[in-house]
Order: sequence, then C-alpha cells, then structure tokens
Amino acid sequence: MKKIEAIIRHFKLEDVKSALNEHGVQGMTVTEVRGFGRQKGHTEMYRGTEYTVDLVPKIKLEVVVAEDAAQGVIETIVQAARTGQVGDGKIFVHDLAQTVRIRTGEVNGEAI
Amino acid sequence: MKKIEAIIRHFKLEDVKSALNEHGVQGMTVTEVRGFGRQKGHTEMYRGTEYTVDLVPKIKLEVVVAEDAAQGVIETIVQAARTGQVGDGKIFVHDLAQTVRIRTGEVNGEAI
Amino acid sequence: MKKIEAIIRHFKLEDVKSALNEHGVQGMTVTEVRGFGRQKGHTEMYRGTEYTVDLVPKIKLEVVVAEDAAQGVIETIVQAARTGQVGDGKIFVHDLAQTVRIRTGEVNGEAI
Amino acid sequence: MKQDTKGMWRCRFSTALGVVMVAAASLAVPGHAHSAEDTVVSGVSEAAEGRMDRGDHAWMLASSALVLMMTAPGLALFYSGLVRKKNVLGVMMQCVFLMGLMTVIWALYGYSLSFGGDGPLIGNGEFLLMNGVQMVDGAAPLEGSIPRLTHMLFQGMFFIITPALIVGAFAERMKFSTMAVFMVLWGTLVYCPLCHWVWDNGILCDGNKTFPIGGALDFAGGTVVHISSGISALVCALLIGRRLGFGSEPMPPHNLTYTAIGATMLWVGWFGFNAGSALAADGRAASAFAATHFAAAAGCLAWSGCEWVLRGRPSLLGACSGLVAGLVCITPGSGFVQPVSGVAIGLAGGAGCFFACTAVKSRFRYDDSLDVFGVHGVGGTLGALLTGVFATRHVADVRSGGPVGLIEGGTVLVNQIVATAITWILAVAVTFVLLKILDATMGLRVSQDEEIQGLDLSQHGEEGYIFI
Amino acid sequence: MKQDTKGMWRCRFSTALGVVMVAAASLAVPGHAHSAEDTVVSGVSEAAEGRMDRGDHAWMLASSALVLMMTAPGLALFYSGLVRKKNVLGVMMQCVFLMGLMTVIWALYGYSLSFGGDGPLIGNGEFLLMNGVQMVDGAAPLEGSIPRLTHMLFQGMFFIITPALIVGAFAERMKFSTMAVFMVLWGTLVYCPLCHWVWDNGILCDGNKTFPIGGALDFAGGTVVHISSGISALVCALLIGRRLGFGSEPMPPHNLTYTAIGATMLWVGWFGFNAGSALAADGRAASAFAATHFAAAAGCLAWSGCEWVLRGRPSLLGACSGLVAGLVCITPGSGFVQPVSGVAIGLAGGAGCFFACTAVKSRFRYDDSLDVFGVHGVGGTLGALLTGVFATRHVADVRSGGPVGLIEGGTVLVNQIVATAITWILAVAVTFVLLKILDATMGLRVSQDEEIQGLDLSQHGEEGYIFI
Amino acid sequence: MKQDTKGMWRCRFSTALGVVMVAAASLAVPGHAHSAEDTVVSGVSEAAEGRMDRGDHAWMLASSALVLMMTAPGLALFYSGLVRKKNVLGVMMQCVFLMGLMTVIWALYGYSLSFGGDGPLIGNGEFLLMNGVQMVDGAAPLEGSIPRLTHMLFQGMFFIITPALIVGAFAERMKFSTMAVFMVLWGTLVYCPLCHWVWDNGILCDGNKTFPIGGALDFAGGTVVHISSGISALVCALLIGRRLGFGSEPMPPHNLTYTAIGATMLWVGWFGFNAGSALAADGRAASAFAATHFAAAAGCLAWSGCEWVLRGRPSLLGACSGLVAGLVCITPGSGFVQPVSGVAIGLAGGAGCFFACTAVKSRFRYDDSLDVFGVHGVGGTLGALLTGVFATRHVADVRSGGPVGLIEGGTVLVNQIVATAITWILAVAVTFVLLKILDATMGLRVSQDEEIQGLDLSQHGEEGYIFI
Ligand SMILES: Nc1ncnc2c1ncn2[C@@H]1O[C@H](COP(=O)(O)OP(=O)(O)O)[C@@H](O)[C@H]1O
Ligand SMILES: Nc1ncnc2c1ncn2[C@@H]1O[C@H](COP(=O)(O)OP(=O)(O)O)[C@@H](O)[C@H]1O
Ligand SMILES: Nc1ncnc2c1ncn2[C@@H]1O[C@H](COP(=O)(O)OP(=O)(O)O)[C@@H](O)[C@H]1O
Repeated sequence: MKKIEAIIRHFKLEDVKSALNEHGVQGMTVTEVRGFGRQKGHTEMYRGTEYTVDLVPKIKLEVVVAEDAAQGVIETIVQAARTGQVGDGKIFVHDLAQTVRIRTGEVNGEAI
Repeated sequence: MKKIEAIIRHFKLEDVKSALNEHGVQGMTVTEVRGFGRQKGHTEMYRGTEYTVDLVPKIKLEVVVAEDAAQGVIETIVQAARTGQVGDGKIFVHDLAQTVRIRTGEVNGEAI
Repeated sequence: MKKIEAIIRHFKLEDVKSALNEHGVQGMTVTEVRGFGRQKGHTEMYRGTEYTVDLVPKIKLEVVVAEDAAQGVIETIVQAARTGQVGDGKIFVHDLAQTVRIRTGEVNGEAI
Repeated sequence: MKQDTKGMWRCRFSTALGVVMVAAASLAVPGHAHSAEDTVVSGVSEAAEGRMDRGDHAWMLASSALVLMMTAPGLALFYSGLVRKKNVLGVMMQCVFLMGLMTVIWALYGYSLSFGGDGPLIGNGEFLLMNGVQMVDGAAPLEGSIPRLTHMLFQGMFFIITPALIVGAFAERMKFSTMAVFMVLWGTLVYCPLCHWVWDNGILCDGNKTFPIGGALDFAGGTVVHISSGISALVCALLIGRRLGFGSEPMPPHNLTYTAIGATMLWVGWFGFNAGSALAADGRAASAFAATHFAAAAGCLAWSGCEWVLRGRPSLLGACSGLVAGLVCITPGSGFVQPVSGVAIGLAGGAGCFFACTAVKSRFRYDDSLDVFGVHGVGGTLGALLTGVFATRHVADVRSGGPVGLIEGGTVLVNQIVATAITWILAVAVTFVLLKILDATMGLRVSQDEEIQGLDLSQHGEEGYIFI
Repeated sequence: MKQDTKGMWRCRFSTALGVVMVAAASLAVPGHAHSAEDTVVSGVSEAAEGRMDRGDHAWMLASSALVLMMTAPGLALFYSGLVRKKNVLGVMMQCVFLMGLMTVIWALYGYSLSFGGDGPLIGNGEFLLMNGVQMVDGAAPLEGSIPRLTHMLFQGMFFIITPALIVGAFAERMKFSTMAVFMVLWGTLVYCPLCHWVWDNGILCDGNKTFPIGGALDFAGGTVVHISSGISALVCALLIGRRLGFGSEPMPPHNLTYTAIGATMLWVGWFGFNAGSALAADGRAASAFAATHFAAAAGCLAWSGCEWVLRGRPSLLGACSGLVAGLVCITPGSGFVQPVSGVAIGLAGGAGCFFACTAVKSRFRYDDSLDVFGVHGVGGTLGALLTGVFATRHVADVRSGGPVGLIEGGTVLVNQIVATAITWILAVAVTFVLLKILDATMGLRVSQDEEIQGLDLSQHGEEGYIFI
Repeated sequence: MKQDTKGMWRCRFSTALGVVMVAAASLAVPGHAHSAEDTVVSGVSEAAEGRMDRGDHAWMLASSALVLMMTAPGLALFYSGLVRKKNVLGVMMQCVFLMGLMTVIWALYGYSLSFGGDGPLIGNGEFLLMNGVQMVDGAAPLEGSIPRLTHMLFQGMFFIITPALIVGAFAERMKFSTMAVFMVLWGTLVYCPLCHWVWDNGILCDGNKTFPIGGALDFAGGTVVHISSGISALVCALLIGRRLGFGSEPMPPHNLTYTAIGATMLWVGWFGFNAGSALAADGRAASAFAATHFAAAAGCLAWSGCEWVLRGRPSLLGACSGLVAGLVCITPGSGFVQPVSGVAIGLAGGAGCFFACTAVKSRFRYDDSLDVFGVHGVGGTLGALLTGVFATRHVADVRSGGPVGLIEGGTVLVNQIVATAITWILAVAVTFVLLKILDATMGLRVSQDEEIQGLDLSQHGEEGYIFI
C-alpha cells in the first residue's frame, strides 16, 4: 500500500477531489497547511511594517491506495492540480506498513 | 519504530487519548482534518443552494512508538475509537527511518 | 529521499525557517497541530471547571530532502528549535518512495 | 401608591397633578432665579400625566433598541463562545429564533396578558392584537409620558431576553422544536403572569392591597427576568440531564473572544434595560444608569479578584462572568438604591455568583451548561434581597417618607423575601410540569448521535466555520 | 400636502400652524384633566414649525448613529461571513471604504443634489459644501424640529448603506478601483435623483402636482434604498458575470457566526432607519418602530418556517435572511401601516424572498452572490406594493381623511405600482450604461488569477485570519 | 466666559438668563410666524440654567452608552485583532478589567478630583463617594440641563477609555498586575488633573484668569484623552522595551476582521464621545456630530489613498487606521470648527498619522505595538493645533464676537500650542516616574518564557480559540 501525500493549491481541491472520485478513489483526508517553496509568496504590509509572507496557504491531501493503483492516482492528481505556474505543489509517496479500518478491524487491502 | 496515523471522529479524541495513556503511550500529535470516504457526509443547504458536504471534520492522531509496541497501540486505538458506524476512520502505519528528540538530541528508541 | 517531520514550538517557526533557508532548503510545509507529551501542558480553569490542557499548540514542519541532505537538515532543525526545556518537540524521518512536482511532472531528486 | 416601576405611571395620577401645577407655574415664570449649583430635579416625572414628553420618548426608543441588542448580538455571542465549536450555531439560532417567535407572541397576546386590565392575577384581552396600543386617527395612546406603543416595545424586549437566558442551561443537547414549544408555553404561563403581578399592579406589586406582604420592589426585572429564568434553568438542567461526556470529557469554551464581546455588549445594553425601566429620561433613570454601571464594574473586579486570590490569576472569562453577575444583581434595585450602593451590590453579586458557579455547582454536579442558575438564579435572588437592604427613600419614596431598606430601618426586606419565594415556586412548578409533558410528547433531547455530531449539523444542517 | 416622509416638514407649514395653536393652548392650561388611559398624542409633531425640539433631536442623533452601525459592523459582518475565507477582507473593505467615500461626496454635493431646492427632477446647489446647513453665528438652521445638520447626517447614512448593499451582488470578483468609481457615479446618478423625487417633493413625491400618479408612499426607503440597490445589483450580477467555478465548486459561507451577528445588528440598527425616518420622537416613530420590529420577527419565522417545512429543518442562515427580508419589506410602509400589519408584511417578505433566493435564482442561474436582488430587490418591491395595500389613515392621514390603502378602499396602490416601475427603469438603465462604460475603460473584474487568489490578497495585500 | 466645553454650563449663567427671557417670550406667543426655511436655533442651550431638559438628558444617556461601547467591544476588538493569536485574550482582558477598575476609582474619588470645586490645579473632595451627585429626597442635583449623575457617568466613560488606549503600546508583554496598578496611578495623577485643568475651569481652561495663555479649546478630549494617552504610550513603549523578536520575526495581525469590526464600532461610538461633549442635544451637538463624521470619512480616504499611491493598493487595515486617525484629529475641534473643516482635518489626520506610523516609526524603531503614539499622540497633537486654525465664532463664539481660529484671523493657536506642550510635559514626566517606580518594585514585563508562551496562557490561563 502507498500513502500519496499531495500539497496542492486551495482552489484546486474541488477539481482534484472529483478527478479522484471518477478515478475510483473512495477516500481521502484533507488538511489545511501553509507551504513555503519557490512560489515566493508576496509582501503584506501592515501599517507600514512589511512582512514577506512566504507561507502560502495550501491544501494537503492524503490518499491511501493499493500498491498498483498508486501510479494512476498520482497521474490523476498531477493532471487535475496542475496550472503550470510556480506553486502547484508536490506529491510525496510513502510506503505503508499496514492499514486498519477502525470500524471493522479489517486490515490492508480491505481497509482502504 | 512505527508512526501510527489514525483518522478518528472528533468526539472520540478524548477516549482514544486516555486509552493510549493507560496503555503507556506518552506522546502524540493531533491535527484537525477533514475526511472523505464512505461516510457520505450530508447535505448542507445555504439559502437554497445545496452543498454535499463530503468533507467531514475528523481528527488525525499521530503516535510514534517502538516497533514492538505498535500492534498494542493499534488495537488500543481501534477499540477506543470504534462506534461501529461508517466513518469511524482508518489507521495507517508507517515505518520510520529515524526519530530525534529536539531537546536532547537523543535518537530513536530514547527519543520517543 | 527523506521526509523529515518536525514537531516544534510555535514561536520557533521563524528561527527554524530561516536556519533551513540558510542551509539551502527550498521548500517546506507547515501545519498547526496540538501535541501531547512530557510537557504536561497546564491547567485551564473555566468558571470553576478545571481542564488539564495536555494538548499544547505546536507546529508541524515537513521538509522533503535528498537522502544525503537529511542529516544536515535534521541537525539544523535541532539546533534552531532547541530551547532545552521539556516540550521542544520531535523529529520523525520517513523514507519516501517517490516525489513528484505537480507543475512539471518531474520526479524524485528534481522534484524537490 | 400601588406600584412603583414600569407600570408606575398609571397609579400616580393624584400626586402627579400637583407636580404638574408646580411645573406649570415654573413654566410661567421661566426667568426666576435658580442657582445652577443648587437646583435639583425631581425624580418624579415633570411631564404631566397624559402629555407626551419627547425627551422621555427618545430615551425609551433608544433603550428598546439597546435591550434588543442584548439578546443578539449580546447574549448570542456571550453564550455561543462558551460552547464547543460544533454547537456554536445551535446556540445562536436559539437566540435569533426566539427573537422572532417571542415577538410575534407578544404582539398577538403576550402584552395584553401582561399589561391588560387591573386583575390581581393576570392581564385581560384589552390589548389583544395591539388593539388600544396602535394609533387611531393619527394619534397614539399614551402610557405615562410615552406612547403605549413604546411601552409595549420596551417590555417586549424583556419577553425575548428572558427565555433566551434559559437557553444556556440546556445548551448543546436540547431538541430545537421542543425548545420552541417550551418557550412559548413558558412565556405564557410563567413570564406573563409574573410580569403582571410585579409590574401591572398584580399580587406582587408593591402597594397591592390584596396581598400586601409580597409586593416586590423590582425596578427592572430581578424577579420577573432573572429569578424566573435562572430558577427555570436549573429545573431544565436537572430534567434534561447532563451532556454526554459531562465530567469526563473536557468541554472548554471554544471561542472566548466571542464571550468577551458578548459580555461587554450586555453591559452596554443593560443601560437600556435598567435605566430604561424608569420609562423616562428623568433623574431616576440617571441614578439607575449609574447604579448599573457601578455594579457591573464591581462585579467584574469581585469575580476576577476571587480568581486572583484563589487561583493565582484572573481570567477574562472570570471578568466577563463577574460583570454580568454584577448587572444581574443590581437589576431589581437599580432604581431604588443609591449608585454608590451599586458598588457593594456588584461586589456581592460577583463574589456570590463566583461561589455558586464553582463550589456549589461542582458539589451538586448538575450540568447547567452556561451557568444560568449560577449567575441569573443566584444573582437575581441576591439582588432581590439586597434591594430590601439598600433601597432608600432618597431615590424612590415608596413608603411615603418612611424608611425603605433595612439600612434605613425599613422593612421591605420581608416583602422581598416573600416575593422571591413565590417566584421560585412558580418557576419551579410550571417549568417542571411543562418539561414533563413535553418529554412525554415531543422528547426533550436530540438523539445521542445528533448530540455527538453537534447541534449545528444535526438540527440546522450548517457549520459555523469553514476554513478549508 | 405634497410629501409625507423625510422632507415632510417643509410642506406642512399651514397645517402645523393650527397644531401650534392647540399646543399653545394646552400649554397654557397644563393641569386640565386628561385620563391617563384615554389621552393620546398626535402623530403630527406638536413642536411648532421653526422651533427645535431637543427630544426629537436626541432621537435623530441616536438614529443616525444606528444607521451608520448598519453598514459597519452590521452589513460588513453579514456579508463577509457569507463569502469564502479568501474574500472576507475584500467585502469588509468595500463597506468601510464606502463609508468614507460616500460621506465625503455627500458633504461636497450629494446632500445638495438630493435635498436642495424644489425642482421636480433634481436638487440644486443650495447646500453645496454644507452652505446653509452649518451653523451661522452660533445658530443652526433647522429642518422641521431638528437642525438641518442632523437631517443631513441622517440622510447621509442612507447614502452610505445603499451602495454598500449592492456590493453583495458582485462579491468575490469585482475590481476595487472600478467599484469605487462605479459607486460615486451610481450615487450621483441614481441615488440623488431618486431621493429628490421621493423625499424632496420631486416627481415621485406623494402629492406632487407635476406627476400626480407616481407619488410613492415611501417612509424609509423602499424605493430609494432597497429597490434601487436590489435592481442595480441584479444588473451588476448579470453584466459582471458569474464567479469562476460558480455552479461547479461549492462556495458555502465561511463563517456563519459573522452573518448572524451582522443580521442582528441590522435588526437593531433598522430601528434608527425606519423609526428615525419620522424625523421626530413622536407617536409615528413609535408606530414605525413597532411595525419594523414585528416585520423582522415575522420574516424570521417565515423563512425558517419555509425551510422547516420544505427541507426538514430551519437554519440559522435562513432565520437571519428572513429577518432581513422582513425588515426590507416593511421599510416603505413602516410609517403608513399599523404595527400589526407589520406581522403580515414580514411574513410575506420572508416567504417571498425565500422563494426568490431559492426557486427563482436556481432557475435563472445568475450569480447574485449574496442575494441582493433576492432580498432587497424582491423584498423592496413587495414592500412597496404591500404599502399600497395596508397603508391606513389611522397612522398617516395622507388623503385628507380619505381611505389610503387597498384594505381601506383607497387607491394608493396604483401610485405605488407606477413609482416602483419607474424606479426599476431608472436603476436598470443607469446601472447598465455605467457598467458598460466602466467595462470598456477600467474593466469590471479582477483577473482570473486574482480572483482565484482571493480579493484579500490580490486587491488589498492582507489576510483575514493568521493562526499559524 | 471661563470655560467652554464639558463644564461649560456652570460659567454661562449670566448670558443664559437673557436667552431664557427670549425663550419664555417665544413660548408665550407660540404662533408667531417663523418661516420654516429661515428659522434657526441657537447653539446656546435654550433650556434655562437650572432646569432639566429631558431631550438633552436622553441624548446624554445614549452618549454615555456609546462611549462605553467604544472601549469594549470597540477598542477591545480593534486592538485584539492586531496582536498575535496567543495574546488575543490578554488585550481584551486589559480592556474589560479597566472598565471595572477605572469605574470604581471614578466613583470613589476620580470624579471629585476632576470636577470638584474651582481650584486652578485639582478638584476637591466635594463629590467623594458620590456625595452631592446622587439623588436626595427624590431629586437629582443638576449640572447644566442634565442630572449631575449623568455628567459624572459620561465623563466616567472617558476615564475608562483613556487608559485603555495606552494598552496598545505595551501589548503582548506587560505584566497584568503592574498594568492595573499603573493605570490607577496614571488615572489619578495624569488624567484627573488634566481633566480638571481643561474642563473644570483649571489652568488650561480657556478663559481661566490665572494662566490665560494656556487655555485650550478642547471640545471632547484632544489634550485630555488623546495627547495624554498617546504621549504616555510612547514613554511606555520606550521604557518597557520591544517585544522579543521585534524586527526579526513577523508579527502580523492575527485577525483583521476583528480590527475592522472594532474600528467601525469606534466610529459609531465616537458620535457619543464628540457630539455628547456638547452635554446637550443642541445645534452644536449636531455640528460636532457632523464634523466627526466627515473627519472619519476623510481620514479613511486619506490613509488608504496614501497606501494606494505609495504601495499600489489600499488595505483594510489602512482604511480602519485612517478613520480612527481622522476621529482622533477632529476630537478637540469638533465643537469649534465647521463640519466642512472636518474634511480637511480628517485628511490631515489620516495622512499625518500614516506618516507617523510608517516613516517615523520605522526610523526610530520603538515598539509602540499597536501605534498608540502614531495615531493618538500624533493625531491628537495635530488636532489640537488644527483646532487653533479652523475654530470659528460661527460655531462657538469663545472670543465674544472676535475672531477665533487662524483662518478667521484669531490667535487661539498660541493657546493651543502652549496647552499641548504642557500636556506633553505632564504626560511624559508622570509616566516616566511611575514606570521607573513600578519597574523597581513590581516589574513591568512578564518573564521571557511567559512572553513566548503568550499572555493568554501565562497571565490568564486561557486560550482564545479552541477548534480541536
Ligand atoms: N522540500 C519540500 N518539502 C516539503 N514541502 C515542500 C517542499 N517543497 C515544496 N513544498 C510544498 O509544495 C508547495 C509548492 O512548492 P513551490 O516550490 O512553491 O512550487 P512548485 O511545486 O510549483 O515548484 C510549497 O508551498 C510547499 O507546501
Ligand atoms: N483511502 C483513504 N486515504 C486516506 N484517508 C482515508 C481513506 N479512506 C478513508 N480515509 C479517512 O478515513 C475517514 C473515514 O473513512 P470512511 O470511509 O468514511 O469510513 P470507514 O473508515 O468507517 O469506512 C475518512 O473521512 C477519511 O478521513
Ligand atoms: N510518541 C510521540 N508520537 C507523536 N508525537 C509525539 C510523541 N511524543 C511527543 N510528540 C510530539 O512532540 C511534542 C513535544 O514532546 P514532549 O514530550 O512534550 O517534549 P520533548 O520532546 O521535549 O520531550 C509533543 O507535544 C507532541 O506533539
């Protein structure tokens, strides 16, 4: 099993979610994060004090899928989340040792 | 070492926390997330516009434990977090390459 | 590739961020979390009801770096985030199976 | 003199006549030399009975607006900050919906039941559907020196906030539909009679001949508003039962900034509540305003002072709870005691309610979620009794020159005790019966699942904050 | 009698003279026996023309403050809670900036254009730069029983809130600079003429001889404020186009607690808006206050009732939308109908706007983001018509003793229909032309990227909440 | 005429007598023909000295409520939005606690020290413990046309907000207990004397014979409130030192929505502050109201305009800061200048404070955290001087028919400069000494750990928002 962690733009969440849905993904977890990267943020000015806001609001999406489904999911996310501009985000893929569905106690493949 | 990531219901946090505590777990990290899965969310209606709220508020719990403690912790979480209804959540287990305690610089086993 | 996950104190974020910057790290993702550990939190009292606030506000920092850069990054974080007091936080290091930059589709080393 | 507060004008006719004569005389000789330093104005309205005073009216319109503001945003914020995030809209919705519901009831029959006629026990149908209140041929009927419409409006704002106060007792678990039905019945069967008894020359009106020992001095609602709601709240908390997880899970306030905004809005709005209860912009309104202000300040210091001494540091929630406690406690006496007594009463209110919300509550372990009993029940009762101690003829000469409060050597304290006891009994009895009936018919609580999910989603299908 | 609301005093001179005589007589015999029960006060100002009444003035100062509060914090909170998090400051900024901008325009020429002179179509330069409004040699010129300065202030608050209402139609996408220019032009070319027509004896003023059929009864701004802004809002929504992702992405309100706080502040502030439009603390102010209060309550019940029946549960947003709809709907009639009719009008407003914001909007799929048309356009129009149904000589005898509203057998409904139609036409035409010009010159929308990023960052370089 | 603002009534006896005669005459012949267009009302109170005017009183009660609202929720929200999340309750608590603390001090001796007696330097014990202020035998002593109680209340609200303003200078780092002690001493040793000097015929009262050159025209608190607090704030910022991380860490406002709500509440409340300072609902109150409104609007435009030009876009924080700056700047002159001058003064205030909060502050790098000096110190000083420029006999004839402000050819500017300088000196000297003493005894700052943890937890044991 793989956990696919994608940092995407806020407003791309809806697109990615429905793309994944169509692709057959049945679950995911979403977190509000702030990202720092090439996208150089912007300057905010508060009463004359300038702040370089390098922490841009982003969405972190976590999807756990079976080994063989991973590549398809990654491609789906890349397609749906891409704008082509700096700041589109990253995907990080982890190997999972185990997965459990709390409700039933099922593990691994059945738990997703 | 394992990192055990559990997505649980908001109101189960307290139960899980104390179950883990009794079980001897001494640390954890909690994040507010929104989950999408079988629990089909619900419909919210704002002035006549209907939204399918498939992103249900959930809690993500991360616990890092020694290799051999993992199974016990997983079971503890499953027990404490279960209601038997769709939406109870998932547990994802990761292998960790390394752990460091920032305060002391201790690593791995001693760092937890 | 490694994903380095650090749980640090809120007010250390700025120091860690600039230390990492100087160290050449070009991206990271930041999440607001609450941590439970040795730092025993404190007691809050609301109209006579006492709450043990064991969930202390913390910052989770995620940095993905190349295999060989990991150790340096970890040390940089440890140095910048340390106060020496209980509650400084933890670093968890994961192996990553894959990394993708959404904008370009580049993978692994090039994606960071 | 039969009654002395909100319905006071009606029974003042004879004395007023004299005042009018004097006023008229002074009008006729406007230049006669007052020394600006020494001149004083009578607390008794200078306006002749039966003549509108636009200054009084301006203040009463403003007061009505202030008292509405107390329920929302005031109370809605104060309460909603204290619950958990998943119930924030549930509490606000109860406040807002009650603003709509109780107002319509008031227009239909509530005002008439409270202020119609002269019966000892309940009003009559005189003002049903606003008959006799509205304008006729371009002229508005008066009540004292203001249009009766404005009297109806001002009093109507009390009919909103009193049930809204109770909401705090069963926060986070009561079924919305049952809440609505309960409040209509409670308003009709507890509020309207009590209001009539105390303020429309009923059996608890000071000076009433039928039942002379129970006449309460209640300037702005110690019995009618705070005791009635606070005691009913306790019954609600007991009958509806504790929240799931009460005592085992932490349930800290989710947004104390809202609580602080709400509390300070209550302070501001309370000037309308108390000083507006003079029904005029006269000297007594000023006195009530000052007493109110001082009591709020003293209550704030008392509660946070208790915390400081007993717990090592004062909290914002403590300061806010204390100021509300001070305001509750001064309410019945605001137009009967000197402002400087307001400091003492506020201190007592702050410290007394602190004690009730900490020691007493944790001793008996009822889940009066937002401390309605601890603040309004206890504070209101304390205030009613302290009115009997501090009331003075200097502010309101309700004993025809004789002493009033205990400190002056008067005996109104006895009346205060009787009136308070009767109010307790009425509130307990009716609330108990109503809840039993509603429990059997509609059910009082949401299902366990709904409670766990939170009222925002389960009762209203909405979420408070959506930041993702 | 030529006009009957805000500019009413000017045309009342002859009748008032009689009133003054009577008042003088009654002053001279102050002791003559009224029964407090039976005495009534005339809705017509007792104050002689040309004499200041400090009671009236006190109420008008308070009302002016209340109406400013409606725009911000009131409307700013109501609206900003309904947008997505990334646009929360954008909406607030538009409200706050308009408070500054429209006020300065009002001081420079807006008031003069609206209330100067007696021309049928537009004001004159009489009050430019506050000439003839300000004090001269320590004396303030009067308008009725209040200083003209206060009349200018009170009316100026309407000049702020009316454009601010429109902001909701193009929320989350309009360019800030274009918004500012548009509002100045709109205020000058739609608001000022309309205000003059209706309230300063222009062609839509009831009783105007030039154009007798279109004279509207508009006590507090059904046509001038709500129809004008609501209809213009629809044109804006159509010409500016939908938000990116409208219909495909969810755009739920990000903070309904703000919306509730804002809505209840609007309720409180609306007392200044409507009862203040009496320009006096008289019986009619009380009547308007009561009608307003009842309509808000009824609107709240109607909208949430519709939801309850049709969707299984009432929502807080529904209750808040409904109370605003009720307030909008009662606005034109508040000083012409009986308070009890306010209940009926509020119910109609709540249900009608519910229907407009649900069925109608989803049928035509325009993106009137915060339902300005659905609430103010529809509610205002409904209110203007219902005024023609419920208006009664008991409250305002605008037909010299003859019947007024349809229910009394009067015919003002015809005038109301004509005036409403003219207002629609004016608003549509001018807004359409202005937007076309601005589109060609400055551009109406932010760029796609800026819209995606959110107005907070792209237009103002700030973020609403920073919790990390 | 010795003084001309808040304590004005006392010294007006002789002129007033004449007015009374005329008023009486006009009362006697009520029908005599005024043309509604031409009639004017004197800014001088028509009410006879020594007779209560309920219209005035209604407005003063409302104003008192408005000014309390300025401190909280107004200022509490304005300030707390600007700090970091971990200090949000700390700031609110300081505001709320000061409402309690300063009010009790005011009741005990503050009012007496400020307004007792006629001494040139300080009040006396005349009104200690509210003696001579409260009602006696049902009658309330008067001050002008309102009860002295109300005068005390209104002035008491200023005694709350002035220290609360200073709080912004040492936000996020001052020890709560020391803050409380400091404020009591500061109120006693800076505020009370200054208030007496300026408003109770002391050495800085215009017309005072002892010290004729320093008599300030200060209608509503340019020197007493804004200069005193703004200058003391600077001393606090310098002596208490910078926040940890100042200059290296970003410290952006955590919740600008609160700041905007607070700022607009300040705008609304300021009408009570400035127009209420007329102590009557007269023409001058209307004039002050209008000047205030225009200055706020112009300040809003000026600051955001500066940003727009210099930084490419206007911000909400800029608009809010600007409106507050405009309000501060018009405060001393509000009852002396024409409303249209308010536009100019507001523009100057907005631009001047923008400059102070950006260029000046970043040049000298003091950590005046929420810009109390930049807005209140600079804006207050600017306002005091501009009063000397724009004051006109048309609004207040303080030179018996002679010219007043520079523009009219008058010389009060000299007095304004002297009074401002004296206020600066007093504020700097006393604040410096107090802080030195408190530093040596109690300590000014929280420990480094506590500062890092945030004041919410370290000083009050609470958290602002708990969403998990
Ligand atoms: N090395 C990294 N480790 C963790 N997160 C990263 C890293 N680099 C980038 N990110 C995340 O990805 C987001 C987008 O990255 P950025 O460099 O701005 O653009 P792009 O992905 O288009 O090159 C960042 O805001 C951050 O949240
Ligand atoms: N494939 C997945 N990847 C990541 N998170 C998931 C996945 N499936 C479910 N989750 C998380 O678990 C939560 C519960 O899952 P759900 O399918 O609703 O119920 P259950 O676990 O009872 O089957 C979801 O809200 C989501 O946060
Ligand atoms: N076993 C664990 N699993 C996950 N997170 C942990 C664990 N132990 C500690 N943490 C995180 O690290 C933070 C600091 O840990 P704590 O034990 O308080 O101090 P220290 O790291 O100095 O020993 C905690 O608040 C929590 O967020």
